[in-house]
Amino acid sequence: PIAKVDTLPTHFGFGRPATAAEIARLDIDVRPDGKGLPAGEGQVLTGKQIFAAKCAACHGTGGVDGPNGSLVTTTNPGRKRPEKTIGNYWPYATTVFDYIRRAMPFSQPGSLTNDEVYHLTAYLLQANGIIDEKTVINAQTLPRVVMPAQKLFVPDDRKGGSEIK
Amino acid sequence: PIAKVDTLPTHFGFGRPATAAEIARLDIDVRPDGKGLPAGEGQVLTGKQIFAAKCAACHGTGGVDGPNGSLVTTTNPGRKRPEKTIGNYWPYATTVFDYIRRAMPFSQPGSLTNDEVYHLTAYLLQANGIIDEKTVINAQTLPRVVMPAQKLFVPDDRKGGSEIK
Amino acid sequence: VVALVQTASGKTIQQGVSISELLPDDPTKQIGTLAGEVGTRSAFEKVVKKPSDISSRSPLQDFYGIITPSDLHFERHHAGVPAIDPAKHELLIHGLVDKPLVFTVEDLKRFPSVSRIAFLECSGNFRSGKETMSPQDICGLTSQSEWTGVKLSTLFREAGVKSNATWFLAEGSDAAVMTRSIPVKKGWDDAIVAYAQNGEALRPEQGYPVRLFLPGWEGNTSVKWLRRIELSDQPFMTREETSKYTEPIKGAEPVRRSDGPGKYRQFSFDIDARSIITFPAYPKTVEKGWIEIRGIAWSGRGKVARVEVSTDAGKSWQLATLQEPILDKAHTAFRYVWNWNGVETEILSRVTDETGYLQPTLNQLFAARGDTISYHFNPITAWRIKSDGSVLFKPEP
Amino acid sequence: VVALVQTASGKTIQQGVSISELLPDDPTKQIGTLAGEVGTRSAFEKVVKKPSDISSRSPLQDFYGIITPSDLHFERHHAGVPAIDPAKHELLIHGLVDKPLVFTVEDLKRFPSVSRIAFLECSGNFRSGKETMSPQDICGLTSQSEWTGVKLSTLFREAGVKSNATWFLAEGSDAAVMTRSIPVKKGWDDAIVAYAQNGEALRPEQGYPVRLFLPGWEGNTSVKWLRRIELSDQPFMTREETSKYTEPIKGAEPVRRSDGPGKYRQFSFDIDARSIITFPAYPKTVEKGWIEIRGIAWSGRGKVARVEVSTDAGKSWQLATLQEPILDKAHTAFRYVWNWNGVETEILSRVTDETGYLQPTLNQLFAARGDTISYHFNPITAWRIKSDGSVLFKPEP
Ligand code: HEC
Ligand code: HEC
Ligand SMILES: [Ca+2]
Ligand SMILES: [Ca+2]
Ligand SMILES: [Ca+2]
Ligand SMILES: [Ca+2]
Ligand SMILES: [Ca+2]
Ligand SMILES: [Ca+2]
Ligand SMILES: [Co+2]
Ligand SMILES: [Co+2]
Repeated sequence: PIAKVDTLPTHFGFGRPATAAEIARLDIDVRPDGKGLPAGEGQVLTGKQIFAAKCAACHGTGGVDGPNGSLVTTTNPGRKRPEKTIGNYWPYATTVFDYIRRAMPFSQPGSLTNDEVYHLTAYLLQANGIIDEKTVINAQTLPRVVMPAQKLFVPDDRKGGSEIK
Repeated sequence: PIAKVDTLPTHFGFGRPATAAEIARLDIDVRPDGKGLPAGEGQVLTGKQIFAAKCAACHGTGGVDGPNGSLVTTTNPGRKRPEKTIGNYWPYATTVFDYIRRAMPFSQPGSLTNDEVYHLTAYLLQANGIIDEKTVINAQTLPRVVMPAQKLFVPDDRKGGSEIK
Repeated sequence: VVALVQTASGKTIQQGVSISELLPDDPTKQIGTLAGEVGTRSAFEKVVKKPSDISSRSPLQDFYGIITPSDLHFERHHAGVPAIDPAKHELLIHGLVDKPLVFTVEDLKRFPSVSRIAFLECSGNFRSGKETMSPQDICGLTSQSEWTGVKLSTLFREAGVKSNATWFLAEGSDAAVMTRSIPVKKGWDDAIVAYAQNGEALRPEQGYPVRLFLPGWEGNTSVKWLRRIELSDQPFMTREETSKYTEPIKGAEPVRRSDGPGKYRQFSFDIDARSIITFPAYPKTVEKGWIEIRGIAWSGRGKVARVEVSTDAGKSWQLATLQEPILDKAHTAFRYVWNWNGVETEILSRVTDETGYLQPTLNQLFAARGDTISYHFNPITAWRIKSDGSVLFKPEP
Repeated sequence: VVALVQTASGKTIQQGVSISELLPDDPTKQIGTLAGEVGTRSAFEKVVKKPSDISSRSPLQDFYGIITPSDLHFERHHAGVPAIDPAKHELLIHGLVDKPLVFTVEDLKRFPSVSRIAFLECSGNFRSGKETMSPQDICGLTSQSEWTGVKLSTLFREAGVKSNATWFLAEGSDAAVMTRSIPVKKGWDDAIVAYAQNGEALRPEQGYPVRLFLPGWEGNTSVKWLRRIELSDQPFMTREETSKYTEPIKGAEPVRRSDGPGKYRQFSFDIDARSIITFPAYPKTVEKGWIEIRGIAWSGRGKVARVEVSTDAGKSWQLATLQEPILDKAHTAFRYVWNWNGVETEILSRVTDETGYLQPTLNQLFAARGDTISYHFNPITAWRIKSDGSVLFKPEP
């Protein structure tokens, strides 16, 4: 007899259940609604000091014109187009925390404490004119920061076919 | 306008005409009808001496039982099947000349003169009991040698489909 | 000597010596190298990628057919290529699932597998600016492999993805801990958690031991060195999908225009159809007479339907021949045999994909998106054939 | 250190040191290797061919999909791999032609090109004898590449092959000056003079810079390092097509039987259809539960029509799933998902090709050809799954 006998099961039973602890160890992302933000908080002035020590070499004093790109918006009449920075191109403030924590400083990724990341986030938001010097950044306040660039972003609506978009 | 315009020409004009001299330099093959056999001739006894000097180390004294296989047919009751040799498995005598000239001795391929190849061919045919000691092998005589194995070979008649052949 | 020049170390040792000098004058008179465990590349072949620190471009002008040799597949990474012990690497799937699970690489290989030949292209794959650019320089951030892995949908079923999951995060195990948000639909459709490429394990540069592979989508979404998948009811808005891999649409520049039409497009996953002539192309030269114009064409939205070639600077177009197999979301080889009369001209190619999308001109792209060359730029590219047979890229004016 | 262990020299230097020890504990905390000119293979991957002096066998059990990595393509040569300077290599076509011509490699590349993915198999590709044999040991003399070159028919037209030409001689530039006689019809049909493999120049082991490629035919006829083609009105009866690459048909042994039915088949060009399960297979082991049985199937006479798998020692057969693309004269991947209950059994696969040919059993082959395992031996092969999960080849009794 020739017939297709076995069919795919829904569950093969491979892999093992993940424990809460191992999920917590890897689950470092932060969503726009703040999900994923840890305890702790940050101050603009402390952030400014950390930035000068750990970031300015690559991103410039005050976050402007470093060898690895500006993080702070400036108006520079010499450039054809303004450089894209946190102040003018980042739609969500939570992304600042998420990205710095996972990837910066470039040469020592993953080395910052949560508080250091909060401080740096506070500082960069203030330097970009989005919050003032006194705003404390934490799991409650960060998701509420409205970014100037948010309204600039639209989802893709290309669909193939003859239209060039 | 969209259309398939160019079609393939018969001649592209790439490559250059081959001269008779360069064809002659490469055209070393020998066909069963003797086409390709060069001038020169071979004697069994001279071939036997050359064989002992240049071939026996790999193919055995008298062409039997060398580390790289026998060339001469023997009846060895110890073996399940007789070893395949020139005497029992080669359908054309011209192949002996062609192959030795192009590929042997293994470690010095292409080093033999045409006369040496004729001598070796004569010797190997005699050792296999196909010609006698006095037969001279040259472009006229070699194609006329009828090999014992010739009648054993049949062309492929497999054609796919359900038959196992 | 013969054995030596065919090995990698031989190549190094012989540097500066003409390899040709070391070879026998007649290869039929000397026994060659014996069979080995791993084959070699001829020391006469100098085909390489063009690297910066963060990417390297495939030498499209040196390729044949549609498979990219794995060691010449383009590279793009944000913090280098990590060195990963496959015995220690795991993939976590969690978030909106019934049962969070951890898979070893061996676990992943036990599931039903799938293979497909498909391109991978960086959405930043277009550069222009000067005449002396090769296909590699212009758009060498695309390559093609046969990818093998487990369908992500199989893992989704295994973990029990919940019905309210609409996006998932894919996270890499490199020093950038690369992350992208992907609609769950793509996971159910045709996403692959790939562990092999062109018959063997992924190469380190391509995500060894495990990567995500999203057929037809911008390369960055096919997260390499994949360690984690989190199901969510919203996108995560990672840096890569906000500050990077977003592009202006009409009138967007300069940024921070507070009102007006300036916008940036986000989550531009599909790769628009593109073609490029890879021969003749700079730096090669041609002679008067018959020339086979060759190139590749592809679309992130399906199969290539048609490629047209112009040999008169776009005044008229002819259908090129497509080489079978013409696969879904795959580089497809095209060719067009042309008799060049030796007069200076321009040659171009344009692809139409299954959806009817016709590869645009640069000016059409500028008109639709503003005058910045940014992500997802796929213009028709032209090559000037000069009367001396030299071939130059024709960048936009 | 990270960069080091990913390079070939690094592998050598580190021999004896556990690579794992040299790696960072967490790859996300350390910048990886920057982009390079030529990619690497992970130092954790130890996939190699099994060589003798004259051949090396592809590790079929370690492959994924249908493309064979070029440096793991099986090798077979009769006097080693010659080292050839492509600038000095030429192809002569002469004999029964209007105009004998000499082509450089560059000339060949100017002609219209063709690419196809197809297998290449040595007709001597079957070995048996003990239980502890892997797919590589049993039939590792088959591999698959995307081959690119010029159709031989194009060169035939260029030289003007005469109507009385019925055979041609293909001659290699190795120290065996390998020669085979090929019917002219194959040259007009689908023969390729190939210069590329899997996107790049041929590898030296595969005929660099130019080889003949005859889709579906026994590997030896696809003469490597091709230097000469001579058109003729008869075959040349070279040693390879008389003393070698001929096989007994029913009752032939012992040789030199002066009368009776004993015969030897000559010019057995077509590769009969074959399949082999590559997983599970010795030396891998399996666990009770769901197992994806994987393998490859192919035919020299066209496409694979169907593969069936048996998990009960041949008592019943189930249709396997074939992975697209299913190409003409090409390895085709198949798979069959099976729930193993842990009881010892035998698994087998058998292919049917487009012509309706069904892969035979070993006993059917013995019945048709006498009891010698010789060229073109393509029996169904069985794997014993023992209750401890070990997998053993089941050689013929
Ligand atoms: C050794 C150099 C270096 C140091 C030190 C460094 N960075 Fe960076 N930074 C980079 C590079 C390179 C990138 C771009 C990475 C990429 O594109 O993948 C980057 C990108 C960024 C970005 C994203 C910019 C954008 O517009 O997308 C932010 C935010 C950032 N860094 C913040 C920081 C902070 C905060 C620190 C200090 C804690 C820091 N960096 C230290 C090199 C550095
Ligand atoms: C260094 C070893 C060596 C020497 C010396 C050598 N041979 Fe060989 N010979 C071989 C090998 C190895 C083969 C098999 C080659 C192959 O199968 O491709 C062979 C094959 C042959 C064959 C084909 C046998 C068959 O049944 O197909 C002939 C005929 C032959 N040699 C003749 C000669 C002659 C004549 C000489 C001396 C002029 C010679 N050989 C010297 C190693 C040698
Ligand atoms: Ca999370
Ligand atoms: Ca920036
Ligand atoms: Ca001839
Ligand atoms: Ca013999
Ligand atoms: Ca020399
Ligand atoms: Ca360690
Ligand atoms: Co479920
Ligand atoms: Co003609």
